[in-house]
Amino acid sequence: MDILLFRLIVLVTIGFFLLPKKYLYGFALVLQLIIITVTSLWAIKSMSSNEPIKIIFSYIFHLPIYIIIDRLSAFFILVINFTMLTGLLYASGYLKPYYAKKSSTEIAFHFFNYIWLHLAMLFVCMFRDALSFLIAWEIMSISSFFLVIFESEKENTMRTGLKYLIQMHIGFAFILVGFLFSFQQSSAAFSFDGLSTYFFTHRPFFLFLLFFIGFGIKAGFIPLHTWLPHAHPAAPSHVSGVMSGVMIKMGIYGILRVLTYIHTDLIPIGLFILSISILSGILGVTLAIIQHDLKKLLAYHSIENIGIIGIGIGIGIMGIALNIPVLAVFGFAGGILHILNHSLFKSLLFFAAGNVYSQTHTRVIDQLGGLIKKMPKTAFFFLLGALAICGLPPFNGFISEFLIYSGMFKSLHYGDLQTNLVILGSIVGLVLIGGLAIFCFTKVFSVVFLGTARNVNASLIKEVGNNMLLPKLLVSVMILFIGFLPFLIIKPLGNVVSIFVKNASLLQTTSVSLTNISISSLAILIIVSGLWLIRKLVQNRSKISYGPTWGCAYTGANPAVHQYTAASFANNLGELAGSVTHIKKNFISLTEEDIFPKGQKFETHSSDTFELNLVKIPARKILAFMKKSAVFQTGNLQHYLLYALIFILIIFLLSVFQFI
Amino acid sequence: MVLLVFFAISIIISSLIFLLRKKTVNLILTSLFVATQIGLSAYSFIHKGETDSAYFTFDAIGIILSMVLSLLSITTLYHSILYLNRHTSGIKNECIYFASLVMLISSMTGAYFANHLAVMWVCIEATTLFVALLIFHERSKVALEAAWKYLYVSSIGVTIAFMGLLFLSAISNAHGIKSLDMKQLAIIAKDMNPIYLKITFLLVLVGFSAKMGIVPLHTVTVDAHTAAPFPVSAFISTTLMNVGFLGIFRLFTIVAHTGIINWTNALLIIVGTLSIAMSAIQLLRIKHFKRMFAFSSLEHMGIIAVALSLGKPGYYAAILHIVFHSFVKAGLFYQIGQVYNFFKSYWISDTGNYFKINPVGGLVIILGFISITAMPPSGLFISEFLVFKALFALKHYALACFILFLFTIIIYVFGKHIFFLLYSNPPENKNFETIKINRFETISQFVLFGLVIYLGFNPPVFFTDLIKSAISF
Amino acid sequence: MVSLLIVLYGLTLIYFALSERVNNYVVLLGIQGVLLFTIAFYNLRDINIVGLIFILLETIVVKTFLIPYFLNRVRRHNNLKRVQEHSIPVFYSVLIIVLLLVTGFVLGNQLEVKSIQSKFFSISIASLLSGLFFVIIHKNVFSHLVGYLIIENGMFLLSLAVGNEMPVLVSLAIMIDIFIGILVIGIFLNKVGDVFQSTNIDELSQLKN
Amino acid sequence: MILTAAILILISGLIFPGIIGKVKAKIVGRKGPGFFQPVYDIVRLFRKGSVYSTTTSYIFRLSPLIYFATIFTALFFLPFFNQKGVFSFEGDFVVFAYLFALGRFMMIIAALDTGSGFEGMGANREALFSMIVEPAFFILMGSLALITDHISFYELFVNLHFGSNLSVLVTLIGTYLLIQIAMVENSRVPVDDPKTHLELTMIHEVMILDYSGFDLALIQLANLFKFSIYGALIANFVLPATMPFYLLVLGFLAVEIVFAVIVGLLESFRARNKMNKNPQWIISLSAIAVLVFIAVLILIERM
Repeated sequence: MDILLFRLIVLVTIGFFLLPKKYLYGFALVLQLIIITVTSLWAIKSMSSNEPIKIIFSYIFHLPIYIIIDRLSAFFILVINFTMLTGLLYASGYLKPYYAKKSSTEIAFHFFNYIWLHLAMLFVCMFRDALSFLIAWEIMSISSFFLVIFESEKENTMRTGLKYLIQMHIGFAFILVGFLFSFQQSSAAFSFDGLSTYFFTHRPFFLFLLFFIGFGIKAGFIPLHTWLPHAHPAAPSHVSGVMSGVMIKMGIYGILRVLTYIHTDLIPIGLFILSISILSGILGVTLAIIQHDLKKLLAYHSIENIGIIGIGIGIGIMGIALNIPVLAVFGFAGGILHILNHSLFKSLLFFAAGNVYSQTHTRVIDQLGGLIKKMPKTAFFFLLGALAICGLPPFNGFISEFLIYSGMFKSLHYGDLQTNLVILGSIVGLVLIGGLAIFCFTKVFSVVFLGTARNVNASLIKEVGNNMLLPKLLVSVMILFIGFLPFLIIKPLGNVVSIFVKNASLLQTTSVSLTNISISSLAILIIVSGLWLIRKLVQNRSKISYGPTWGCAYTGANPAVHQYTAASFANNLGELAGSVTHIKKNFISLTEEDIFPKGQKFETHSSDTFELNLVKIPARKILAFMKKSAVFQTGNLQHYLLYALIFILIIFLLSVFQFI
Repeated sequence: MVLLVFFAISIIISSLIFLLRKKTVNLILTSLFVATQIGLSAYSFIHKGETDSAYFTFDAIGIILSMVLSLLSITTLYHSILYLNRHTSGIKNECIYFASLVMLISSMTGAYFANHLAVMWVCIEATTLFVALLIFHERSKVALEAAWKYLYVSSIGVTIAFMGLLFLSAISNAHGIKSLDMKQLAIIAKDMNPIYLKITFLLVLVGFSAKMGIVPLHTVTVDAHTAAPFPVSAFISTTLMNVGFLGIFRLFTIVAHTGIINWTNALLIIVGTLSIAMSAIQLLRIKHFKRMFAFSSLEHMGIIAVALSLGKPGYYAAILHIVFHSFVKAGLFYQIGQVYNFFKSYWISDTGNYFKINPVGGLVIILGFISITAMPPSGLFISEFLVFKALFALKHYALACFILFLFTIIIYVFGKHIFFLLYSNPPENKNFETIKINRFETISQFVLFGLVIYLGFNPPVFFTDLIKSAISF
Repeated sequence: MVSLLIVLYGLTLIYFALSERVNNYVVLLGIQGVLLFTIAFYNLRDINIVGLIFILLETIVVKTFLIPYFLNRVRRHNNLKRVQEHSIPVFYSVLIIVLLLVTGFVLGNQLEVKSIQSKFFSISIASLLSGLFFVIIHKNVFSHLVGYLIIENGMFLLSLAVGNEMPVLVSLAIMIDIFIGILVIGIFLNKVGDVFQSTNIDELSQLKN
Repeated sequence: MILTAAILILISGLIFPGIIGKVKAKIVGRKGPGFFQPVYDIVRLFRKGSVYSTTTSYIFRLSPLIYFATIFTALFFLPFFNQKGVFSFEGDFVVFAYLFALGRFMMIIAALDTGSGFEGMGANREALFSMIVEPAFFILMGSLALITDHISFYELFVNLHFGSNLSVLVTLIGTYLLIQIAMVENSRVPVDDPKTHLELTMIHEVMILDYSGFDLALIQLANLFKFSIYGALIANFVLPATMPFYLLVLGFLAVEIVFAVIVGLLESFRARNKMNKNPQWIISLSAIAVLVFIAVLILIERM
């Protein structure tokens, strides 16, 4: 029954192109709700049972394609469903202005792709057979591509989208090669399950590397991340929200799925994941700090969080490899929980950024400011997201990081020297990431929402409607739930972890800590509110006066100009990390003799060194070379015949000399 | 007798068209002829494997290609009518157009079913002649140049191929086979001197490369696409290329079981890879939509050539691919014809913002882009996937990766131009409101693309059986 | 005797490379027609009458009279006196033609095909190659037509080489080929002359990239 | 009983600044204010009215409360030698550190809320320096965990059993490290000088320029407790937990006082770093922490 419904939905999506404009959104919502109910029911069922669910979905070449949902898939399905739902709810408000501009076909196409992105991601989690998986994977890329280029009228959107498509295709090619290679080497089934045969008989690292690159491009590990900081800003905010929230997690899903089949020499793999994740984490957040574009900054933070997830998975793998259960369990638990957490607060942040953009029509951080007075609700949600993404208690980001930390600290005692040093490195990495995240988000929150307005059209800005705040509310509830009652999610988390580690019951040991954490968080809450009351009482008796900010005896200060900017905030860190950030400053420095200097202009640009040296320059070189070599269509008939002659000659020679 | 009757009918109809000079008559007669052709395909499917009028056999590959031809001749007829309504070119030219269209279709049908190399060759020569007339339809300088080049180079190519065939017959004479009947040749091929077979195959490959549109003589086919009316371009890069493919395939089936098969495979791989590479690099300079599609045909024919060198799974993929490519490419050409109505130009730089101007057409273009670049859910994805599977099975890792790289380049170029057409800012001083395109004109394209998806994922049994029997040689 | 004729044929090929006057080409083609007829005649004494008629038709009627006559019309129609300068000096082109002849014969020797008199095979290969070469070095559409005909003649020689019992179909095919070559290409050539006011190939290079 | 640590910390926190002030005064030869002068000031501030900048928002009002709350809660995480703290669980020191971070976050955005360039500068430095100092603390805790195979304050300190002379080294470096971290975290010399009068060179003081009355009082109180919390850490670190209770109480207070005196001495005899020298100086702390880690590795025969 449910499966029939599901198949039906897949066909019904065509209906978008037949409906008039005003019904499109409702149609999309209905479809999505059906999808969500069906798949979530499956997911919950398989979460509770030990056996994965197995349903025939359809046939290719008259061979059945199975929907197989084990706990890992179930977890991802639930995450996808929630975030995609909030995304669509947010779209209802966010897309309003576009209804006037866009033709009904365009809107229909947008929703069509949105639904298909949702379906494709679900399929990615549900298919094990390689061919159908690859198809789902590519459909996911294509639909998300069309979502990204929704605002194609803006310049660069198209180019960005194309870059995105190409890089996704390269990733796809790597995965394809990976599957085909393993299939050729170990003539097992052409599916994920077939990989296990290969991994038993061969050294896994090479194949794993292929898959890691393929999936890593989607996930955005540095240095495979180069599409990410461009695609997210280009996309409309609800899309960036879901892309950053769940779509890049599909890469993580792929890696996890592959890892479930690897049981031999895991140490190099673990080290590899760990090192690249720490790199992504630290560099991602460092690059985020120096960005001027709000959504680009958030995009770099996705890279950072992927890094954190990777650290969790990496130490988990190390734990399995070195047979330190505590490390394995807590590593995987933290990593997997962080997948959920990141999907929550990142979508929240992107939606909030979308509110800002929809009101101010700019994403340049240094042109914003003082928005908290105009849009307090948005500011509140953004602050919530910021605190969560910085991994501060009592919010969900902290819980996952805490799990990773406790795993690492606990296992310090067991490992040998090398292990200890690796763990130490990861600890330092994680700590630095946390600190940098705080640095970054204090900056961005303050500059965007606090202080005084910098841009001119501040008067037009007002708080967005409730339909754009409701989805944020949903997400925030989830964030606070995980943050304040973490011990409730330990059990389901343990179920997911048990896919990788046998004795996931170790996870239960931490529930006492989590209980304590929630108590202390509660204590903070109580203290704060208590103090608030006390202050009210005290201040009722004493007098309160208001005035301008104390300018340190400099009264000529114009707050809009003299307040601290994002660029200057990022400056000192940018200098520390000069090698990766490449900040270029354009200005004329004052000389001795201009005592009364003229008006000066100062601007900074930063470029991503990896993108520059690993993608841009090589690609440009290759294309230039190929273009130069394209001289064969001369338009001259003689040449055309000459080709034939030369070809015959060459083949003749090759045959004579036994080359072919 | 059936085919002879068919030829007779076609000749009568075309001459009638040529003589009567009436629009309505043209339509009626041509549709009548197309109906006959479809009937022939049906007949051939029913009488599968039978030999007809001595020199023709209804074998599987012929049936498949003839069915493709039937389907495409319906759509092409429809779009030719639209085309001629929009580009008035005088009743005389129209009559020549329809007459030569009829003859082209019939000669292609003949080429598909011929079981005798010489007969097949004659039919192929005939297609060259008639398609040249069609290319010249617009009577412009460019059209003339294209027609001249196509006619000249492919006649020389065909001549070279014919020398190959003569050579084959010469050696077959040595084995006491007097005719060029393919079955008999296939039987004695094992005993022939490999060097002669190699020479034959090389000459035939080079000769028919002009028709199939692969390296080395691919160049003129590309030019032909540029100048021809778009329904004709649709024909050239689909059914006509299939003719060229068949020419090579027939000979391949003869040498398939001889000692030179490895040499042949190597040759095919070289040709195929060169074709793909050629299309990739030339695409980087492309400025004209029809040339872009022409080069993509070159790419796909290259894939087919590679596939042909990969043993049974490869053959399967090749035939699957040629069918799907025919449908997709035809659909794209019909749509680009529609694009022309808006921008009055095939040059990429003159177009833009098509998705807003004509949303339905935009959808077609998007679907076509996904299909032609072999992204799922296109059926071409399946066939290319099978090709790669076969490549890996034969341990051609480097080759496979190289081809994947070239595909990436091609996708990049296609994306760049297609999305320029769809989304870039509209060209100045044009008002598109006046033009109203009937939505039903796009149905043919949706049908074709949909067919590709359907056949790719859930092929009906008779289709797979046909392919299986086609590759069982 | 036959060998002598073949050598003569080879000489005509060389002379093609030498001459620059268009009407020489026409004459040379006529001569080749005659040579082909005699070769065929010597070669196929014991052939049935139908085949003989065919050969006669092809060589004498078509190749010796029809084609030169037709070519002359085309030539006058486009008032061609002498072709534009070759893209490479005559001296070298002669050398290359000789080289091609040698190649042909060496090839013929290398693989002695039973039932193919290797000299026919060699000369036909040589003719094919030199025909292609002729096309490649000439910038004039008319000379391209001539080159095409040279290749045709080579093909005819090969068909002789195939042996006495030449299937009727083959000769039919050759007829069609020649028909195409002359009529259609000729017609198009005239068109080219009319439209472009010149038969120089450089006019015909709009389609590129 | 479990409140012992908390109570003692509160007490010592109240006397802390007095001691520092006295020491500094004595060294420069002044008489100096009374021990409880700072406390009086705070109490007076509580009663005073307050001035709010018109630029500020509810963030500005909220931050001091959260800042105080975090530190006040953090202080219940500390054990009293052989007695657990109120919150004692595996990984509590992670929460402890992150509570500080939360408070810091709020103070930074509060400073930026005023839209004053000076406060922004201070906030910026605060963010950077605290970010860099964080690893040192974690590495130190890591090395303790490595020795004791426990990851909560209580068990860490209880199970610290130093025998060899190498362990003495570890203790010494650890103590030094804790003191320095405390100096940075509380923004004292050499990173920052609370007594400076130039806003451009301040860090913490400049952040709270716009606070007044109740809020300012809260912040300063919180600072006092923060200091004594570090003192408590050091105490737990250096004193063996095997002594009887009353001795421990005395020892605890003694350590706090000694700590305060040390701070006073340092502040009197040591110059403030150049602002742009601070990062490398702070990073050096992490380096030293790594040294401790390695020493521990040697200690437990991993090397």
